[in-house]
Parts: sequence; C-alpha cells; structure tokens
Amino acid sequence: MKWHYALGALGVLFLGTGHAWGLFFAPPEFMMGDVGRILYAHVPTAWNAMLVYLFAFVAAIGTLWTSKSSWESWLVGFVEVGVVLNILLCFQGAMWAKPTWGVYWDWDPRLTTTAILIALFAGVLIQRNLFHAPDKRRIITGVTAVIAFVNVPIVYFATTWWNSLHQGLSSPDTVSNPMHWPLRVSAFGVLFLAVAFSAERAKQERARLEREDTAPTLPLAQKQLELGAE
Amino acid sequence: MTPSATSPVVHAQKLSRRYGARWALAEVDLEVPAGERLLIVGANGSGKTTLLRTLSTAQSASLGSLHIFGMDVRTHAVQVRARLGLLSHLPQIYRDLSGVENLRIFNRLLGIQGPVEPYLERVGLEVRPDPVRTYSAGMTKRLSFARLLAQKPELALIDEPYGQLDPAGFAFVDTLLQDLTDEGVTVIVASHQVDRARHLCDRAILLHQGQVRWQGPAIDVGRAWDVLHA
Amino acid sequence: MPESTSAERNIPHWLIQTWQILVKDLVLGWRTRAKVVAMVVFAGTMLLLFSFAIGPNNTLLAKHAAGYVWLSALLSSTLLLSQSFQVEGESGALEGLLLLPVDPRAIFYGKALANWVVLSLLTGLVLVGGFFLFSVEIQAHPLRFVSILLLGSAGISAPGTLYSALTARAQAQQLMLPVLLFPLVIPCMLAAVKATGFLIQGDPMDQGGSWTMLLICFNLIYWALGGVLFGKVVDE
Amino acid sequence: MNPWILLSVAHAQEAENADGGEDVVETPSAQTEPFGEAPSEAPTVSSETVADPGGIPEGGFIGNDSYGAIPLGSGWGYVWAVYIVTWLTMLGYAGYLALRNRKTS
Repeated sequence: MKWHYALGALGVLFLGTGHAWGLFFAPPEFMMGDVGRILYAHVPTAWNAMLVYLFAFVAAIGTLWTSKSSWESWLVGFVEVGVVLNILLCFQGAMWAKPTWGVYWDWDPRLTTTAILIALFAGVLIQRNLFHAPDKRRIITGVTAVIAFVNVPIVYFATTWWNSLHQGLSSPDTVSNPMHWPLRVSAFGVLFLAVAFSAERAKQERARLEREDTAPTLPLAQKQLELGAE
Repeated sequence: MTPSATSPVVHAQKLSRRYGARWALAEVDLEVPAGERLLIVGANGSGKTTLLRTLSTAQSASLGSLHIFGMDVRTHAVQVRARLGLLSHLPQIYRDLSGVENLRIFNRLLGIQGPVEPYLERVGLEVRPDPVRTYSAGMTKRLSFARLLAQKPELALIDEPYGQLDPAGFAFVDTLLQDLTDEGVTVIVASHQVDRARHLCDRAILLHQGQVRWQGPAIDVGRAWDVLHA
Repeated sequence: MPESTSAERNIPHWLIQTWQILVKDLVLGWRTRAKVVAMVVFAGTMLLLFSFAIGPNNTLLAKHAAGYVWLSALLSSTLLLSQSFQVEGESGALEGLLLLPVDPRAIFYGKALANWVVLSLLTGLVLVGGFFLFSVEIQAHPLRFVSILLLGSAGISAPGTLYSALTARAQAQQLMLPVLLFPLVIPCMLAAVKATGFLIQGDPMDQGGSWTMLLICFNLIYWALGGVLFGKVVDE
Repeated sequence: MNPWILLSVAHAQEAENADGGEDVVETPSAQTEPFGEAPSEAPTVSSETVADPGGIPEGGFIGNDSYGAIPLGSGWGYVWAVYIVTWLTMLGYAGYLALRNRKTS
C-alpha cells in the first residue's frame, strides 16, 4: 500500500512543471510584471489549504461518528498538513503583498481569516497532545476540529464586513489564457503532495494508535483459590 | 420493568475494562440476586473501583456484557441510572452549597419529591446553612451517604464506606448497610475493612489483578485473602 | 419498598432539568459572589490599563471604547468559564450528575445559560464603567445596548461552556481555554464591538443591523452545536 | 478607458463607488448587506463590473488588485523568496515525516 508515495512523486512532478512553467515560460502579469508569477505558488496553496481543511472536517465527522482510529489518523494528517499549508500561505501572501500593496501585512479579511485559521487548527493539535486517554483524546480532537471548521465561514463573513482589500477568490476561469495551465498544474501538484503527506502522516498516526491500542491479550485466567476445610 | 424474582439485579458476563495496555478488569462474571449484600475485596489496584464504576455505568466496559435490572446498560443507561446509586471515593457534591441544597438539587433532577432533611438527620448531620466546604472529611462522607439514601436506589454501589470515618462512623455505616438491606436494596460494597465488612455481607468476591480469584460466603473472605497473599 | 420508590419518581423532562441546573449554578454563583466581584475588578483594571496604553487622549479613548469594553469582558470571561467546570470537577459533582438520568444537553444548556446570566451582568458593569471612564456620549436607546450586550455575552458563553468542559480535564486548563476560545470568538467579538461602536457613534448608513445579524447567527450556530457535541465531550 | 487603470485608481483613492453599469463596485470601506448580496464572492472591487464583458484582461487575471506600488518588471526577489520557501516547506515537511518514521521504526 505505497500508493501515496507514487502520488507524492506525481505531485513533485506536477508542482515542478507548473512552477517552472509559471516562472520561465508564462508571460509576466500585465499589471504586476514578474511579481505576478507568485500567483502560481500562492493560489494553489490557498485552494489546497482550504480543501485539506474540508477533508479534515469530513474526517472529524467520521471520527466522532464511528470512533474508528483510521478516521482519527486521517483527521490528524489533514489538520497537520492543513496548518503547514496555511502557514506557508501566509508567508507567500506577505511576500506578494509587499511589492503590490506596499506592506507585508494588511488587515484585510482574507488575510485575517487565514491567520485565525492557523490559531484554530493549531489549537486542535495542541489540545490533542494534552490528552493521553485514547477515547478522550479522539473525541477532543474530533470536536475541536468540527468547531474550528464551522467557524471558518463565520470568521470570513465577519472579517469581510470589517474591512476589505484582498481580491476575490481566483479560479482558473478568472485568469488569462496563458496563465491557466501553469496554475492548474501547480494546483494539482500541491493537491497530490498534500494528500500524499496527509496519507503518510495518517499512516504514522494509525501505527501509533494501534501500538497504543493493541489490545493486550487478556491475562490468563488464574486458578480459583481453594480454602480447604477449616 | 420490575425484575422478576428469578432474574438477578446485576448480571455481568466476561466484563473487562482496559486502560491503555493494562487490563484493570479481566473477564469478571458476576451475578447478584435482588436483596443480596455483596462484598468486593482486593488489594490496591486490584480492580475494585473499576468494577464498581463499570457497574454504575460511570464508565463503559471494554469487553463483555452487563445487564442491570435485566436491561443492557449500553442501550438503557438512563433507565438503569434512575434506579441505582453510587457512592464513589469522591463525595460528588458541591462544596459551596449547604448539605440540604446538595441533596435537594440531586433529588430534583431525579424527580423525587419530598423533604430531604430527614436523610441528613439519619446520617447524623445537623441541618445547617453552612456550605459543605466547612465540613470535616467525615461529615462530608456522611453527607454523601445521605445523598445516596435520599436517591432511594434499588441498587447501591458503595466504594470504601469506612474511609475517613471515626469509630462512631464505623458503627453508623454498619447500621446503614443493615437498614439498606432491610429495605430490600441490593448492596455491593468494596472495602479494605475486611474484618468489619464481612460480618455485614452475605457473599464476597476476592479480586486480584482484575480477576475474580475466589468467591464464597463473606465470612470466609479473610481466609481467602490470607491464602492469596501467603 | 424499591418498587414503591421507583413508582413515585418521575424523571423530569430535560428542559426542566436544564432549568434546575441553571438555578443550581446561579445559586452557586451567588454563594461564591466574591469570585464574581474579583472578575469585575479584573475587568475594571483592564479598562484602566487600556487607557494607560493609549495615553490620556479622551477623543481616542471614546472612539475605541467599544473595543476596550468587549476585550475586558472577554478576558475576564475566561476566569468565569474556567470556574464553571472547576466547581463540577472539584468533588466529582459532574460525575454525580452524569450518573443520574440527566440528559447531557440539560447540563450544557443549564450551565451555558448560567454563564450567560453572569457574563451579561459582568459585561453590563464593564460597559457602564467603560462609558463613564472614557466619557462616551450615548446617543442610541439604552435597550439597543442591552440587546447587543446580551447577544455578545451569549456568543462567548456557549462556545466558552463547551470548551470549559473540554479543557476541564486537560493538564493546562487555564492555558488552553483562552488558546482555543479566543480565535473562535473573534467573529462574535468583532460583531459586538462594531455593533456597540455604531450605537455609540451613530450609524448613518445603518450598518449596525448586519453586525447584529451576524451575532444572532453566531449564537444560533454555537448554541445548537454545543448541545449536540456536549454529550460526546463528557462521555466516559 | 482601460478598466485596470480605473481599478487601481479606485483602490488608490479609496473611492466610495465606481460606476460599473448597474452593479456597484464595492470599496474597502463600503459595507455590504449581511446576507443579501453575498460579500464572499467579491469583497473588493467586483471585477466583472469593471472589466469588459468577457472579462479577463490579456496577460492578467481578474481581480488583480495591485495598485502600482512598485515599478513594473521588478520584484524578482519576492518571487524567488516565495518559490524557494514553498519548496523548502514541502521538503521540510517530507523530512519531518521521514524523521518520524525513523524514530518510530
């Protein structure tokens, strides 16, 4: 069952192709010039971070519903990879904001929401590490992940009304033709890598849970005591 | 709903509970007929408290089946809980409420009407408005007995009744256990005070490393203990 | 005799149990009112600290008064919320509750409502104190402040009660409760601050309504979710 | 007038509204109705209204909201920073997983 290694390799291939395409072959963005090339790294990260959080939400529901350790390990994998992508996303955004907006950070809804997401989902992992009883830990992880995800749209609404600067969500349909393909290819690259990483992390978590959870064989039944006659 | 005369109040089959890699209870079979006083004896960590907590539905068994009043506790926990009472090693009371208020809140939640003051008097406590925080350890213990009595359980599970009591308290517990059986309550007691408790109980089981190593008339449990720890 | 006892008990509906737990928590709160007073003092100190951080600039302080008031309320609310399950855990009372035929929803809603009541009082005092300290001229009808106050407090107490139960048995409850709760209640805080701000400064474009709407939605979601998830959280 | 220039001007001046047919261009300070016009789609300048119908500017993308803080053509430093850190992150996480594997096996 090493399908995720193949997927990871495919991800590297796609991401490399997409990035090289975007860096060297795609035309410079017509307003921002070469800085616009950050698009091919930034936007796929953004899409996939959200997608991975969505997967985590599904896994959290599955965890609470079934109490199965396989759901739980996928949940841990997705949350962890989601947080990594999320942090990367904020860095990329800052690097793009500086040359285009003149500042690294702006109190824009998309940025603020994204930053809050790090806190929410990192909280899931931190909280998980504070519990040692397996059942308790599983429920805590599932519940906090569900709550964190449910909060995403609300945070988004709130921060949008609060202030607004970031552009609308990009999709392949909102970019000009020569930019389509590098963007698409990079996006699939990140997706494949993210799923492969989550799968590997989930595999490790499952191994850990099983090791913890290996039902030790019941102790051999001991002989009943004989008291003998008084 | 009423158990027939033949069906036991507690019917446990291969009841097992595990904490991580350790089996605190291993395949305990137990049948307690209505009105019996059962004594559970064992060294520290032998599984007494785990057994009582599992029987009380405070925690679930990892393996095995448990029927109380003829009902499966996994499906009928609410009905079972309405009819049993647990006196655990924690007093299960609110320290900032007075004795009467404590009894009243628990009884109201159970839907039991009527004054609670008589129960306080029965365990030898004055009806005072002071919060329980001002009580001594022994008084707190008496209060938890009052709470148990006020709930009018049909099955009383009592963990270490003699703990934190003075000699006068010992005698009070003895009468109380006697009264409970006189009222037709099935009583399961776990205690270290083997010499006291064995005179009050009909039958005893000896737990060792989560297993029932001996069962027989309560009066013989001292000898069984000696054989086990010889 | 056992037959007769089981006949005379009639386990209350869970809504009645909710009411009973609410009353119990309020009585407990009243008995330990010294703690509540301490929270009010803490919140008041926060207000003073904000004015030190900003400097003696009355216009600036008045302009941001809503933010300071709600931040003070949020910070002191963690004290209240962590207390909420500490009294349950201290002597195993929660275990006692769970061993009764009590619906977990009753425990959640009872405790969350009690926290709401206390938190509303706390926030109300902070609001009045803040307006007084920062010399805020109130233009809107007081009832509109009250409604925002109630909604904002409710938005803290529902997820707060759930997380208080969730962190109750963690090793580092005092630390984890704010770590988990604060990012979660950001939308609620934002909406409460904005809505209060519009009430203070006037609302020519009628934007306060949408923030109130957001508060209502936030509350609906978390009061519902809390009831669904609480049983899982306290289950052994 | 080139819509993109209009767009950047709108941003720079934080104009209240820009005329874009029947749709109103939202600006940072403008408030959106709570659940009526969904603000999620286009919290900023709603580009469909500014760009020509058919939408995508040649060599650009809809919603490009840079407003000329830098001279065109520069900024490769930022680009490289982003790409290098992206790959380092992927590499780093893979390394972390490998390390975990080694530790547990």
